Amino acid sequence: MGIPEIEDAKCLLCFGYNGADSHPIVARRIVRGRQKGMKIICADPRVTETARISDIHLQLKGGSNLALVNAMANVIWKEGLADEKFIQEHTKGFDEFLKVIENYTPEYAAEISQVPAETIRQAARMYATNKPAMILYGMGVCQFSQAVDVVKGLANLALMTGNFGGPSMGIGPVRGQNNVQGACDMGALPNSYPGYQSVTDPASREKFEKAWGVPLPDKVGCPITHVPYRILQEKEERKRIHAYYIFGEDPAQSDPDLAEVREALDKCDFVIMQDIYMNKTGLHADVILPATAWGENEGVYTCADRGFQRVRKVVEPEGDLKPDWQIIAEISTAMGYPMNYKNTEEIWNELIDLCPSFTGATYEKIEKYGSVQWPCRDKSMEDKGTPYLHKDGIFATKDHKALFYGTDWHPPLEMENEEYPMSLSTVREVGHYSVRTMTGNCRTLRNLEDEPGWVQISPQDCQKLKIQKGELVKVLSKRGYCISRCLPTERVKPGAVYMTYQWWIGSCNELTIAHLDPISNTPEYKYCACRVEKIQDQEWAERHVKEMYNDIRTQMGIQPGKGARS
Amino acid sequence: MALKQVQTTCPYCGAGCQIMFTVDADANKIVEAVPADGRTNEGTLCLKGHYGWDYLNDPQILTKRLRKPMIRKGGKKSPLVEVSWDEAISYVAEKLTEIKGKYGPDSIMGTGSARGAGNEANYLMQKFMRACIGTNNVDHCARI
Amino acid sequence: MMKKELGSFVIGDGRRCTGCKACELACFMVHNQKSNHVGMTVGTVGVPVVPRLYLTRFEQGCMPIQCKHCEDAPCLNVCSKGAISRIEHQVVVDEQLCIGCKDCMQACPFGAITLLPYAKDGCLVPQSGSSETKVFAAKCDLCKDIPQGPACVNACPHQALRLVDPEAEREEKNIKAANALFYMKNW
Amino acid sequence: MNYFVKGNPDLCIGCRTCMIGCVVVHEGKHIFEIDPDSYTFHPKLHMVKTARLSVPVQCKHCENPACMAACGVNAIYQEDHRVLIHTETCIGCKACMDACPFGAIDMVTVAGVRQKDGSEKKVANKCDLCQGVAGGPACVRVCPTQALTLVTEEELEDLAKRKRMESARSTFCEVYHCDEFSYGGRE
Repeated sequence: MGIPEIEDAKCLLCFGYNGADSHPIVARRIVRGRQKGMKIICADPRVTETARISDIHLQLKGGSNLALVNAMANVIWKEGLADEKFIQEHTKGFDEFLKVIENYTPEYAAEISQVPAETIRQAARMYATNKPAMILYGMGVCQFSQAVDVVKGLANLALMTGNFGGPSMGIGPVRGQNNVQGACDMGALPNSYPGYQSVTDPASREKFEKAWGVPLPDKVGCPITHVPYRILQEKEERKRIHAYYIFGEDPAQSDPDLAEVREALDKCDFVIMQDIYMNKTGLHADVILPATAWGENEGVYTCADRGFQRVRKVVEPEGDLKPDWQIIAEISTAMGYPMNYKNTEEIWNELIDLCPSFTGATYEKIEKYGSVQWPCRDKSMEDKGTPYLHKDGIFATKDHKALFYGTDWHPPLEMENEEYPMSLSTVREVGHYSVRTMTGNCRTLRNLEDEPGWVQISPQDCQKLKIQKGELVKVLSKRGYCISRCLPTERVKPGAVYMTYQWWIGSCNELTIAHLDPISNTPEYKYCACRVEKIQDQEWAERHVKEMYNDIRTQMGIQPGKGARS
Repeated sequence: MALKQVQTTCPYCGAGCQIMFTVDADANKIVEAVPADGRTNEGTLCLKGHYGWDYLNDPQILTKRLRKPMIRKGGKKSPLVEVSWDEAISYVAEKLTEIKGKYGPDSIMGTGSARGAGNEANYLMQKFMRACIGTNNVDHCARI
Repeated sequence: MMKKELGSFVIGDGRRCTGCKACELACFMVHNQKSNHVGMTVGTVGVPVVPRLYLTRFEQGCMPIQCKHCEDAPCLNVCSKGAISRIEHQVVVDEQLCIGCKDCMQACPFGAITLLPYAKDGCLVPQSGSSETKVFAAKCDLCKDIPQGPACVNACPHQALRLVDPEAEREEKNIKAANALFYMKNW
Repeated sequence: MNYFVKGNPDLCIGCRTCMIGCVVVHEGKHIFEIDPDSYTFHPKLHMVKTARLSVPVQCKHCENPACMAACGVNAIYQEDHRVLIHTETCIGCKACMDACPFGAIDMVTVAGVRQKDGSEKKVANKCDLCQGVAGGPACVRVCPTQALTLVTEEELEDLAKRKRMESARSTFCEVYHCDEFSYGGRE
């Protein structure tokens, strides 16, 4: 499926995905779909822009995703709305799946999710009876300790209603960052080579060993979220991380439980940072390698719907910079593994020949068509790529059948308690990107939203805490605290607060928990226990925030008085 | 003033919008950014696409653009010192070789980047970790 | 974060005002008591009854007029002595500094400033080197020292006066306008 | 008739691209090269978000503008199908802000200019329909979901006409049970 097709679906199930804040141009398709009469079901604990225009808003309690999804499957089956022909012809494991969802009556799920049973029924009916139906999901699914199970649960819904393999159907993760899809495609993953070829598969390994001329390790590597543990707590000397080569990331801002991350970076023997701007991680790095930025180099990105697109040099880089690929190649050469490339196209040509799904996507073709969605297997200009995976219900498994996979719901790890009676979830700020080293340095975006950000909180809670709009408040968890501004909004339910993670002062990752999904290793950014406190002396707080901001900016190399006010 | 036009993909979010830049090549400066007719964006852009490019001229608002390689010569917490690329590259190569020799390849972790760097750099990064270092310890921020 | 902080002001409503002058009297009493420490009743006051807002009669009716605490205040900008300044968003006259030059009176487009005799402890204060009474530019100060807020607003029997928090009211009106757009969306 | 820009809450996603677009067009292209604190960031439209509504609200360019009537210094005038503020004349008295029922006017600081006592100078700020800008209102042009439209006299008339037609047709067809064919036949 592709982004343009969204608007032609009859029904859209938008699950834990807030397009308006994370991908406005995808949200545009949802709005257009709505104008064309598309039914919208939105599952989100907040009234998002999509929830606002939806037919059914499943305003579930955070952390109850799987209970709700399983209950929808339960209704679809019990009410005879499943596509039995599709299930028989294209899937396996349905009977085992039925045993799991049996218990998830809408009434049972209603207790867990706080969504009325009747609303769950209506949503299930709406999804099952309006074909083609599409599912979009985002970080509201992925950033829980029970993430992969929910993705599979959503896939179950699409499978049991036969919503696979055609236009405007299926299930789509909308990847957060511009090139998450690309980094995965390129094998920047501990378990797979480029093109999703497993490192544990001997045939794949042999292919890459031959191409690269060296023997390759056969064990799955360390996921990024295990790094603090592997530095701080790993007992085995040879498994402990002693060197960390950080390339285009800022773990000291973006990762959960920042206190722990900082400790890990300081304990790690050798930290290399390769980036375009000074950032929080840079404060702990032993070596800093300056790279050219987007706009100063060439390459290919993969967008959320698997489309390869070119990025081009817009301006010449100023200063003593090198493109990222060149820095890596030079280090490798200096370490005795020569890498000699003249440009990105040479690298691209090497890699597409190693990945059957990408082989046909030459620079020439991407230039000509603007965007090529993989799989694109043939170099001839006729192969323009593939808009739909699993075309006509043919799946990428050995017997071309999809597998139903049912699991039971479990609650998030850290529930509200007496000391920390509210739940915190991290969300996105539309005008800022990631840790904001780019957008925070863009004049108008900085002027639209700046430190210390907002904590979204219900008017009822504000009343209880005697805090008002714009007031600085303290938000605390077991792991740390930060200061942010109060934003009362009726779009959130009492008991839950929401913060965005790019601020230095309002840095909510000081609070978040490094509890991971067992399969995807994604942290539970969407749920931890917290407390909001009123700050009596607002004048002091305003001053304090200003001082802190200036202080960090100075650490980042900005001379006092230069550039922006805080 | 020599004006040229360059079309490229927006660096923010996975929507993959196309932007058309007008550049003053002599001054090495962006003059204007307008939405281009890409497959996904059809001539529209959000605020980041429209107004998210002026960080390129290093306005020193939030943080400073990195311009030279730097090394903390006196170990952790010591100040960063600007060095030449040759020195930086050989320093990194030596340290990594030393650590690999002492603790084995699995004691080294590398990241890809889901952001500006692009696919080719990510490919080289994982190739470097796997072929040169000899570990599968490579990952990126998809989880984050 | 951009912060917009504006001076509040009191505004009269000509549709409700009956011209009873309760506002003027309340204004005078409050200020007199505060700065002059004289008795409550008018008869005991040794200074003329001059308020800081003005019940104004015009062709169609009447309403009180007073200072709007302008954000680019002509009175403040014209004062040569620096006797007018902005304190916590409000335009404030330093009565002691004022020399009575009348520039502010002429600059104010609303006629909201007038000269008042300067009194202390119930007695008029003479000018230095003269037997004439010292005067100063007087205008609405929103009864800043009184916890229950502007006396005129509280005194009006017809609710014809209102203390305006401009930014808060603007936001409220924005929401009403947005709600109205909901009904116009199909147009 | 005056023109105006109208937001549609069904299309708006609350992203505020319009607000930046507004500032950029009024400040000029050099905005991307200068110190971000050397200019003021004051969009002339306001994003309103309530429990169930997101939509930008801006000046309706009324035919009998209440703001214009309320202005004590004649700083508000009509010209070229729009209501405009002459900011040099404006003294920031907030009367227009109080008069506008939509909350479309706010008071904003003027960069680099201070009042005599050093406090910030603020003047009225509102939509001017991007007067003098080629291509018309920037907010309309940059909105990624086409949630904003410039409404002209012709358009408003056309819409009303179309609505009257529809209303007549549906009354005829549904109330009197005649189909469209017989409608043509009876002529």
